[in-house]
Amino acid sequence: MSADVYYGIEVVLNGLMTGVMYSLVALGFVLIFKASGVFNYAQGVMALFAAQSLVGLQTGQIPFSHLINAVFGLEVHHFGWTLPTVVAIALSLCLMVLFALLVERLVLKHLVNQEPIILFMATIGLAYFLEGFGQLMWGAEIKRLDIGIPQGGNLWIENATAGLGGEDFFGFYIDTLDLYAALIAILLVTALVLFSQYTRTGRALRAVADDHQAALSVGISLRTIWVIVWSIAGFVALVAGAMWGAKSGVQFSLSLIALKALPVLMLGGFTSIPGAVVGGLIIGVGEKLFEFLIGAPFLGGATENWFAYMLALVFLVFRPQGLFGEKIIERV
Amino acid sequence: MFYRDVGEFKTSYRSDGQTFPIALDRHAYHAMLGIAFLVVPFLLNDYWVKAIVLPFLIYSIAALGLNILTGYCGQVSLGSGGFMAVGAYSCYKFMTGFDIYLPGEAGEWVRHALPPINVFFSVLLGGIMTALVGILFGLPSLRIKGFYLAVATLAAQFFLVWLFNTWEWSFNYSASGQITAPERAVFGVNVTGPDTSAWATYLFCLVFALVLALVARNLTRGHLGRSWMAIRDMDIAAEIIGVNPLKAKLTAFGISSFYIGISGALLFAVYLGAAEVGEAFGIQKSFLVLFMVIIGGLGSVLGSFLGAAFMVLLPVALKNLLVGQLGWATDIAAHLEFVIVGALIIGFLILEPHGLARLWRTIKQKLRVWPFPH
Amino acid sequence: MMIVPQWNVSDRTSIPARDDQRPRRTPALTSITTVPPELGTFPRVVQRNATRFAERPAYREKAFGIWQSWTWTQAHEQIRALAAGLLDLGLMPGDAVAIIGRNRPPFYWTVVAAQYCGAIPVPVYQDANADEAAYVMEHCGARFAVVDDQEQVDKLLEIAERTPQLEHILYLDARGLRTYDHRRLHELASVQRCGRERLAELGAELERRSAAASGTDAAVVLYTSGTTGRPKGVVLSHDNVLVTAMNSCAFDALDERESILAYLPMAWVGDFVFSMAQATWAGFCVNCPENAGTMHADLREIGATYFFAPPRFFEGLLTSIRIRMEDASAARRWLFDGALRRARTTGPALLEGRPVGWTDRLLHRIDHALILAPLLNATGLSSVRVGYTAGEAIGPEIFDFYRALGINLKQLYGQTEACVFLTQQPDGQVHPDTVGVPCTGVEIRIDADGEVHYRSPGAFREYYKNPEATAGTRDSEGWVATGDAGFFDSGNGHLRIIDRAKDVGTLANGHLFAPKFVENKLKFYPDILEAVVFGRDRAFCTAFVNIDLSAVGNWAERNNIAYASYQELAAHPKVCASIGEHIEQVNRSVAEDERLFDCQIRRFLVLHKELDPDDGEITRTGKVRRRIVEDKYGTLIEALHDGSTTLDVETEVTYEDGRRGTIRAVLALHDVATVEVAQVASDTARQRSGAGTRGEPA
Amino acid sequence: MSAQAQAPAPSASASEAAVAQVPVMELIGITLRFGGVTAIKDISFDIREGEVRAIIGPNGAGKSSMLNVISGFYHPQEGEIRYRGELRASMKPYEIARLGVARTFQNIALFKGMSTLDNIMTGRLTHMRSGLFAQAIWKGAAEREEIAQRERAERIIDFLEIQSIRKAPVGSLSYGMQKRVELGRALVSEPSLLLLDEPMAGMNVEEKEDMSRFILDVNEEFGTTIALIEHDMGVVMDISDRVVVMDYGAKIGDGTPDEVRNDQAVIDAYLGVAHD
Repeated sequence: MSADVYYGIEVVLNGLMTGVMYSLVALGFVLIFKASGVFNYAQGVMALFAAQSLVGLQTGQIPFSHLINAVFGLEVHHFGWTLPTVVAIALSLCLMVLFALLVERLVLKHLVNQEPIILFMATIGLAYFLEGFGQLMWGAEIKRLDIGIPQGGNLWIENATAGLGGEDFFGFYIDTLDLYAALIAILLVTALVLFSQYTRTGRALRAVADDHQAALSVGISLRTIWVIVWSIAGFVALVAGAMWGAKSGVQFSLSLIALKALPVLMLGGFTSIPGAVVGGLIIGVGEKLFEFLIGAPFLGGATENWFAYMLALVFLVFRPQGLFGEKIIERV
Repeated sequence: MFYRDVGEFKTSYRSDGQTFPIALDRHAYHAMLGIAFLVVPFLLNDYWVKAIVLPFLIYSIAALGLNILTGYCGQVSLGSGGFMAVGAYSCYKFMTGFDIYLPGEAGEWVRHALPPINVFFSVLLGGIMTALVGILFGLPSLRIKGFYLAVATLAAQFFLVWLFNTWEWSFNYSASGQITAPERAVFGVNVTGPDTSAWATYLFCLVFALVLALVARNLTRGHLGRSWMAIRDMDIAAEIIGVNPLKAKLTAFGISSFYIGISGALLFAVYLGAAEVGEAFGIQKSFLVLFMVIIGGLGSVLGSFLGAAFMVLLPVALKNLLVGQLGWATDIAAHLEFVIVGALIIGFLILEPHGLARLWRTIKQKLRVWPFPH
Repeated sequence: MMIVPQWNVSDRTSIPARDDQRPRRTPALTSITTVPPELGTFPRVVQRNATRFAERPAYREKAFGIWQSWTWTQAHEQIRALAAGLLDLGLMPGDAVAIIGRNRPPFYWTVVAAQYCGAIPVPVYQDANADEAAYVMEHCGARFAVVDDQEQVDKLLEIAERTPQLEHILYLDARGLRTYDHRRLHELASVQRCGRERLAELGAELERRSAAASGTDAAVVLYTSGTTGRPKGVVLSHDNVLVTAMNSCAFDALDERESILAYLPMAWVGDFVFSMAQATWAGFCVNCPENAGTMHADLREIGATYFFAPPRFFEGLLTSIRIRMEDASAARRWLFDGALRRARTTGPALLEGRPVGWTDRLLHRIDHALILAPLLNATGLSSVRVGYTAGEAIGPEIFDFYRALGINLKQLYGQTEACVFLTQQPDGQVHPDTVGVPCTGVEIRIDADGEVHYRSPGAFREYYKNPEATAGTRDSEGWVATGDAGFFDSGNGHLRIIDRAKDVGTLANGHLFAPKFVENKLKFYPDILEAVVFGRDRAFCTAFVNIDLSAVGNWAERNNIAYASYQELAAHPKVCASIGEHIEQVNRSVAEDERLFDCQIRRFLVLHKELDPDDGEITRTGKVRRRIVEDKYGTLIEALHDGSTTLDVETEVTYEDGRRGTIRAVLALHDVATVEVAQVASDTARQRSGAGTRGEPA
Repeated sequence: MSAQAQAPAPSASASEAAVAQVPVMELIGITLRFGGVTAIKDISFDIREGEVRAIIGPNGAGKSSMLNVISGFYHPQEGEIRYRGELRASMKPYEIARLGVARTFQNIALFKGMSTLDNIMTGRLTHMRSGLFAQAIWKGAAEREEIAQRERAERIIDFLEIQSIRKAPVGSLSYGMQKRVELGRALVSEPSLLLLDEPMAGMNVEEKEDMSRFILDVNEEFGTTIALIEHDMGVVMDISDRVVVMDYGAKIGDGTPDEVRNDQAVIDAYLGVAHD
């Protein structure tokens, strides 16, 4: 077999890695959408915010330092201490839960039984808010995030696979971080799936999707459920943010992973957890392969930006209900 | 309070169906037109035009367009930015002229140089090109509904932006990858390029905005508009009473894109002068326009203008306040702006989900029943 | 639908006169008693309009969402077409043409079309039940009936055997009539169509008939639904109606620019005179509402400049205004009340051209811009130039309210037999308690027992097929008895109607006794539904009171007073106390009256049951049957006069389902303070004789 | 009132049906399945010119599915539908609407965002011709057309006595009124076949009386052929000329109200079921 094939395989492997990340973010969407019918555009910004908070707490940044300086003409920036990663993660998690609480109190509660589009718009507003807020709180500059996961090509794999495709194949180049990310993501996804399948709360969440009465009959108030799902979404965002941030720095572009998750949703269906997982993998692999085979050589590259969408679009035209969505019978 | 509508009776359906059935409104409207055309041009200075008036007019057109699609036909679109890009780039090509190939006698392709076209028509053609693209991307709407469609339109957004990034021909192979509006005149008066006078650019955009607003009103009051709204309110019932969904949705997409294309063309040619697709027509634009429509009021021509005004004025006001008055660093101001805009949008959706237009209608109603509370 | 004033049962009140001694304007008695012969009949006047006001609007009807309009030329054409059509169906001179339906242009055309053919139009109340309709149809012997829709057609078919002479039924609305036997049924439009086709040959006949017609011919027969006995058909000649129209239009300077909303039943003389006679004479536009439900909206749209409504309308409107202001913010209310308070003084002054200080003027300007004009606009009365109310007593504060808003609301007094107009208030001389001065050409005489008589060019020709009734009402010199008692106010010389003549009497001490006069004052209080005053030939006056359950119940809730039944609430001491206060106030105002001061109420009781038509105590139209009440509650009346304080009663009642039962109650009888008036009966007598016959032509 | 209105009508339209035996629509051996479930089992009947044809049956008997088949919203797996003689290919719903088949819906399907008038105007869409540019300019062709259609709509508004709610948003109307507006929307398209899906569901007695009066008047005034489904047996029997009775997806009776009333199978199957 020629080297190209192996490079192809390498691409697929990398695609799978990214795919898992996509699935992770997509899950955040699905959970919220299932439980509250809200299409949470802010998911990506939440990831960004989570990552920012993580860095900030880790490095002992003073929140709102810029603002404070601007208002009181001070020059404060750091507390001068740093926190161990685990603590920082824990704290940022609390932050995300708090955020979830506030969202429910201040936004969702007032928007019950509005049309979906309105709720969607609200989350866009939320995204705006959180983006500005995050930058006010932690500053807008690009930050390095180190959560103690080694970065760079994994030599062991590289050596182990070197020469498979003849002498001009130097073995699979796979970033260790991606490996870890993938592992964590897989764990998380499984956890979430188990959670929503086998715990009472999880069942409640799924019940809400079908109808609210059912949920109530399980004995959990709608509002609690919302807080829960938003917290989970926050948690997912934190993980995703941490991974992505560690990989390519904490910066605005991080919030765009939300946009990456959208086609995944279309593909998998807004309400299907397995759909999110499979869809993520398909998209991940698909866009990498497309770039490798067609994008880069013929279309001047950077096709990842849109390929996922085109794929989903074309797919939907033939199967409007998505991969795992059940067939829609129209009644009058 | 100001309304004295006793004795205003209609003896024909024509007068009953007019846009402003109440005389007072009619007069107010005409007065505004008079001011807009005869007074404002003399008061304008560059700052006002650049900071407020032009963006207001241009975004109003975009908002009108999106409102036709989303507000009247119920098809949510997040692709406005991309469509504006199409308008801008095709307008640019028409302004600068390009080669077209037509089959010659012997069937071989013969190259003809298409000369630059007057900016007015370039803008129109830009709109038409966008309409075609819009229809193309509207096709999936026949199968895909609701959010799926909303997300699907993002495909257009990203694809088009990518396209104009990578396709050198579209920006005439300029090294910067930017497109720059050449100097063009209408009736001998510059409306694009480096040295334009405030009033000229203003009137140029005003004419577009006004005519397009009238057309929008006419389209939405007629049977086309009704078939759109029928689809919006209950597509199945609409089809059963005889609305052809294909026709309805595609016309909506086409016309909507036409508007958005024109606004994109104007934005680039008259307002920005030079544009790079990434930051000029990115997804943020899509959301901006969507905000305008939602905040202005879905399914309302007036709302499109109100929404545009709101979203244009808000940042300007904030900037003036924070940077101008409080003297903060611009970046902090920018962040704060994000926070405030976001909060305002949420607040708005909570307080008046039907937008400024509804607010306006309510106020009007209150004035009509004054002194009674309701 | 609105209750129509019954002219010949006008329960007039008189409220103390403002003692302004301004020189009173004697009405212009240009004693024109005939119209120029070339305008001697309706058809001729319409003809004139068709040329003179050719393109001006004659009729409008709100239909299919817009105001369908007809110019005078078009209206004339329609009328001729219809006339020819009727002719073609064999309508003969002298035939009666019954018209049954809500106000719609084609019906007004029918009136003139019938007259064109020398026939007599007879409008019939469209809400009359089959039996009433049957009586009228029988009595007038109509060969033709023009009706609205299936409902009316069905009604006529129902009574077919009682009206053998009825040959043709024309209907406007074909809805639901397709399958009916069409030998006798015709759609009005199709009758007009064939009229148009045959106009060529029938034209001559039409002209002949309209030429033959004279002013003394009957223009219309209007049936007055009397409270006693069968309705009487009042025959009004062209002269009667047109002269009245001519004079009354001149009186208020009505011309072709007016517009009026025709919403009161066509069978009622008021509508005939306002929407037919005056409109045709002056050539102004008659607007017909879409249906009863949309009357008020249509009034707003049209913005009538000349408007008549019975007091109930204005009461209802005012109530709805008050209710709508209920939940207004405090600030808004403050503005509103302030504006109205100021307007109460300034508004009428400006209306009557009295001098007003510049500050008041300024304030009024502001109030007008902020409150009054918008309010008027909301009520739809803002373009009313001349407004009339009549038929019943109107509460002074209600009357003043509209005057304050700047509506030139006036009162008039009249009856069917007189083509309405007997007296009316000239601009600038408006009092809530009078009915104005004699109309142009009308002579009023008040005879010894206080009954109002009149002689007028508008006085009816006769009661249709009822000579003895005619003789009974009109004496040899042509004086017609109104059946109402009244007198000329010595202050301003306006006529004041106090009661039905037969109810007016004297107390034991010979002082004048007019129960209705007091009862009306009482009924102006919202929590008094009905009051019956006794005193004829007795030492003093006493009263029965019915409380208004809704009003008092409302009050009880607010003061958390629990009650199980009407009886219990009526017996509640607090209720009785407040009623007592009302009566005291009334007494005070009665005391001020120069002639009725002794009608003050010394003792009263609150009845334990509502006076009920099922028990025959009041008529279906809500008028007290005095005699019956006196018989039924004789013991109570006695008790009131013999001074006992409580009384144990047992009354027989009829429930809605017809069952009979009795209710027992212990009634408390209450005394009320009265105002002593140092005045002797003689001066009342003097004034009465002094009232003489004002307003006779010199 | 309505009593008087009804009196002459049924006999009349019945006689019409008697003379005009021409079937507007014939359904032959219709069978409809959803996945495994068979909603309609091999049903055949016809609808004749100018008659009021009722399809009754207890809830879940397949009435609605039947109506959806007639209106072309569902496509049966077996059987054929003949419309005015020729075989009806499976068309899109809007194409069928253009053939002159209009319908109302069991749970009202009005356009909530529009006024009564606009809703009724949508019923005229199939008659609207003016093109895009004409409408953009409005003055001229488009306006003339609009006015012409408005006149039609107003006739219907007048016919259904809903003048007072002409400009009111339909969302604010009472249930009965909404039903009436929906009838108007179907009526204004001047259908040759009018399908009513439980026109009296959830109405009080007066509303039912009004509605049946309107149905009869429509049938009489415009000679419209009407097919309606209803589970309230009483009303249907008064207003319809012929009745099909369905139970569990099968046809168990067909004939004049009297015939059906006395049909043993119907009595067992239908009246056996407590009719709700």
